[in-house]
Amino acid sequence: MMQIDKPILELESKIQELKKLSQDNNIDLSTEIDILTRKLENMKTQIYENLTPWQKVNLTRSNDRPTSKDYILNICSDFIELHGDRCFRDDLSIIGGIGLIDDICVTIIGHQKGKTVKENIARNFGMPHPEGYRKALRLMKQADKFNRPIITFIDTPGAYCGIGAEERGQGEAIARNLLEMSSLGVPIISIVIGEGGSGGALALGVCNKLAMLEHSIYSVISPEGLSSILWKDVSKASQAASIMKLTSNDLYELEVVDKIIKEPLGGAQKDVKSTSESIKKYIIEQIRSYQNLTREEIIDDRYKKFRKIGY
Amino acid sequence: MMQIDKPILELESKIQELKKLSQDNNIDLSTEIDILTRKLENMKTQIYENLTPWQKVNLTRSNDRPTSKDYILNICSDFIELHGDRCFRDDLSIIGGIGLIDDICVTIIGHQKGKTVKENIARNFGMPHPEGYRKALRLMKQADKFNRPIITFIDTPGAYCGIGAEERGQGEAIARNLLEMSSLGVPIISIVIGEGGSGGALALGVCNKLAMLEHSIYSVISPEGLSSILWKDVSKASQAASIMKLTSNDLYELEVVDKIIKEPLGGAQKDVKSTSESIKKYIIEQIRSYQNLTREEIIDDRYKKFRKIGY
Amino acid sequence: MIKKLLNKNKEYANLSMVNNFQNNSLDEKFWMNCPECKKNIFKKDVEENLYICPKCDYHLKLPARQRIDLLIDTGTFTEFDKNLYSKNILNFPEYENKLNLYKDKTNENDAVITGTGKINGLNATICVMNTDFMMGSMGAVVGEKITRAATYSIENKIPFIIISSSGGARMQEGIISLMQMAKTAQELRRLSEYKIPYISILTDPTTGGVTASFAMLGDIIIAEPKALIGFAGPRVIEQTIKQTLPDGFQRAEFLLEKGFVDIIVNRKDMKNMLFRIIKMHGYQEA
Amino acid sequence: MIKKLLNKNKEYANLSMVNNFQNNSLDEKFWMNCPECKKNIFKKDVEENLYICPKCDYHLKLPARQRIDLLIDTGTFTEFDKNLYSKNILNFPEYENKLNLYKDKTNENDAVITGTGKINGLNATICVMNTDFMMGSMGAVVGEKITRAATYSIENKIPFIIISSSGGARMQEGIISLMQMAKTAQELRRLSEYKIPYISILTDPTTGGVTASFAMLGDIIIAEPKALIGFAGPRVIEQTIKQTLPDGFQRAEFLLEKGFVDIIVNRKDMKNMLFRIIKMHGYQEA
Ligand SMILES: [Zn+2]
Ligand SMILES: [Zn+2]
Repeated sequence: MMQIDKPILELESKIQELKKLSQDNNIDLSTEIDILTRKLENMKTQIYENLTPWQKVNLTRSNDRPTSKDYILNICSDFIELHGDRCFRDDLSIIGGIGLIDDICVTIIGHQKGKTVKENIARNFGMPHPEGYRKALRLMKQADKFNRPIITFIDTPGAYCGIGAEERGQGEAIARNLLEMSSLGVPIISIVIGEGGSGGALALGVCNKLAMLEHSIYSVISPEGLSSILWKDVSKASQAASIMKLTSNDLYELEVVDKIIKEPLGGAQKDVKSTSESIKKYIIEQIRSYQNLTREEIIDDRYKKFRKIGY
Repeated sequence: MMQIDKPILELESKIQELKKLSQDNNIDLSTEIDILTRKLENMKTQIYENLTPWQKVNLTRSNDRPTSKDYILNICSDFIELHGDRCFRDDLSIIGGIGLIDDICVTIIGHQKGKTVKENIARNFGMPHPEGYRKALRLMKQADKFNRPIITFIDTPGAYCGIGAEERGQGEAIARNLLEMSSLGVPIISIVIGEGGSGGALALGVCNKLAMLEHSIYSVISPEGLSSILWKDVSKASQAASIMKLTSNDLYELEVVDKIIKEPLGGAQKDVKSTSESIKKYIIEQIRSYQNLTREEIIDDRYKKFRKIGY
Repeated sequence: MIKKLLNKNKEYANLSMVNNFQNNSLDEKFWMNCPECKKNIFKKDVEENLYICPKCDYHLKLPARQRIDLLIDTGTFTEFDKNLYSKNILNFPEYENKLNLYKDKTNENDAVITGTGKINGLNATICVMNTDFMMGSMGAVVGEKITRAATYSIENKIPFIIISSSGGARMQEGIISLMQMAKTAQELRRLSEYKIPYISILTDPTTGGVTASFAMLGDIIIAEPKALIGFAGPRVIEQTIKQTLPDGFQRAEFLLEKGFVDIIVNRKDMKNMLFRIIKMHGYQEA
Repeated sequence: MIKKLLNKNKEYANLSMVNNFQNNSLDEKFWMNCPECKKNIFKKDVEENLYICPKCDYHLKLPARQRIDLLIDTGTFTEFDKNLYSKNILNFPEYENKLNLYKDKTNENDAVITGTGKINGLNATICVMNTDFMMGSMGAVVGEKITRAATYSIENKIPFIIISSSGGARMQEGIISLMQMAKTAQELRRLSEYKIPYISILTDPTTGGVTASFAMLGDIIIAEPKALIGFAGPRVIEQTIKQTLPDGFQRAEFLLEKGFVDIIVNRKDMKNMLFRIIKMHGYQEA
């Protein structure tokens, strides 16, 4: 983020200086200030509409990027978080519960990153263990039972790699979600809000409609992972990002993503409320569009979406 | 067991002595031997048809009591053991798999005790952890999917009491089985073959038909447990056993058990093959009787069985 | 007055109270000792505070009838099956006497109160277990009343709530008591097939056959803070494993962490939480 | 001859062979080193032994076509979709070259062979992954062929079998490759709704996106002894946690203990096991 913002921040502080100078010494610098302000706006547009894939990767990973919880609290008039997989543990790297969006009862589930180091340790940096996916599945089946649409927010570097995760069946947990999600008779709307990292992202992403926030990314492997496989060199991640087609535009062109949700200039963190509004609008539209479909039609719609990808 | 068998064993050895004496010294003792042999038979009948509840408790707990595996191998022409709960661990205190009884494909699940100390440690003395019940449930749902009747063998002192068992939700696992078993559209035939200990037994026992081997027991608490609650004294377990109505006859009178399967004189361990034959015959009869019922009728039959107990 | 004094000059007042208590054996009718913070608390304060310790927020036992008053709108509660009595099916020694003793003591006929009423205007069926009656143990009457209440919820399409607190199965009813676990669980399966929400509320203590049946089967499981919830009781476990159990073991917070409880809710917020949940399941004032 | 010698005077022969091998750089065409017992083994012996080490029973990689010969009755195999070719959808650098290289090397068009045939007379659909082709990675062709094979099983009501071995998703196909996990999983959901048994056989190595989709979704999951099976590869885990992994971690036996594998079956018994399972699901010779 630092790098992306740097010229903008420099120009902003220059304008502030001029304003102060003008005030303190009572000289008219309004023309200069106007010119620079316009220049600033252009620069912002220029920069944020032309972010490189690698810049987007960094943007989605920055600490001020809004998380699932931020959107949930902005979108829902009431939300009750529910916990646990009824088997081993409550995994805090996934948040889930029931909520009201306008007057629609929904189940919302999302990867949950932290914003501080402490929070991130508790949330395991948004990298779920198998029990996280099992909690998600439990809540999704509950949604299906009570005929509630399901909203999922995708934002994870990936499923966690570690001894416990393997012992408790990371592969099985992800696979199970893919299969079970495909059998749910309620619409599933997924929105990639940050990092969509591999199978750990897809485990919440077998949906009827997939949207991505403009600057978010979604990929089969991390740029670092690809770079280390291709060139045995993690430092070439930025180069890897540029060839792997991970931006919302790339995925839209590949017909994997149904909708790109615009972010405010400078990214979602500059205006969580307006970003939430855009997300909410999209969710409500989509839920409405599935309102008159039968369970079988909803399942079939989801089936067709994935059936056609790739061949 | 020692105590129950003692007079029988003494008499048996006396008869052997006489036989040897007769042979070695070439004297005719056939009358005496005949009398004693008849006496032995009477004694056996006398003892085994009048076992006290506490003697039955000990009989079911003795190391030579046949286990689930013994019956499975005798009953099935082919059996494939399946493993694991797909979540945490394969619990060896429960055995399960698919098998052929004559030409009927069934799923068989049972508590599994060991016969040696080593085996018993691996099998945790037939006391399951939550993952054991979850394995059982997985196999039962699989049976339901493929429309296979389910046979369960009940033989446990109870669900295991320990830190891990509580951490991983012993109560939840048992409760879940009770609920899910009640929804399966295939007949479930349960047979108490030894100790039916409390909720840990019932978690495999929500069935359409419940049979008990003649000398097996089934109770809400162990005699030791009851004795320690009632009289703060574990040593009065035999007295507790006598008031708690835990024998197959008691449960038959209470209309909890549908059938008592006779054991050979001296108990099942004296003739595993013939006991297995009796069990097999009962299973086949019962499966046949459900053959023409719909899934809903089978579920309803099971519902009514438990609905009427107690009030 | 005393309450105010305690609040204002906390440390001082406390000390003197403890002294008073120990030296003069102050009437136990008025004072009690909080099992959590060990402080002496004025019984009346506790009662006025929904039996929550005013010093440490510990949730003491709330009498079953008061639980109904707390959760159900005044004047809307209709009780079911008040006159179902336990029978001594097994001829268990002393059982009738024991039942009569508890009937006299509690003025209830068994260990659960069931009925229907409104929660901020929304209909619900509610079952409240009563540990004052034979430790809240489940025999045929408890099983039957809970089953019938669930059936009522199915027939009337209204949410189902159980507030559990129990020592487990009732040993005096032997196998019949064990079978109530299956009986209630299968009625909950029917409830679930009819897509009626079931909210299970776990209070201190919920153990044994109740934990291993309906208590753990809620679509949503709520616990009161620090409630002891387990299959085996802590003393039995300690005897089995010959170790002392870690602090907080089997408490509500532990179960939340282990994934078996959805939400821990303070007693004071419980009614509102039920209301929000029921509302989110699409129910409206009738 | 040499084989017999080795068997008869094992220790002696071994030692001299090792010496030969090291000193004279004996032709590697004929000899190989068992990755498990580290002994030198005669390649021909290994091949004749279904690629199982004759010294320690370790299961080496069995070439995909030979897997079909092993499991399917001679002359009954009909292959599906042999001519499905991967495309470079992302314009990924060097991908076409790589594909061509592997096509030439393996004489296959992609990393899975699918088809139908008989197992001791019983019909089945079978998919065999091929690690010789780009590490058995799953791209659009693998996903599509497996999906179509599952559809064939649904339409013809015959059991479905996948023998997995894979490095995971094919990164050169990016998000398209990731989506094959969902595509295959949802076809398996359909298979499951039609109550058709799916047997998943895991062989060394089964990792990544394949483990996290169809490999773990079998009604019955079989593994070959000691096969490495995991989501993350062991090297990635070691880098993440900065520890070495315990012996046997992620091996078939470990997964059996952890509850994720039903049965471990020796390659030599595999066909018979499949036959028994299919038969127990009520299928008969057609
Ligand atoms: Zn207190
Ligand atoms: Zn070897």
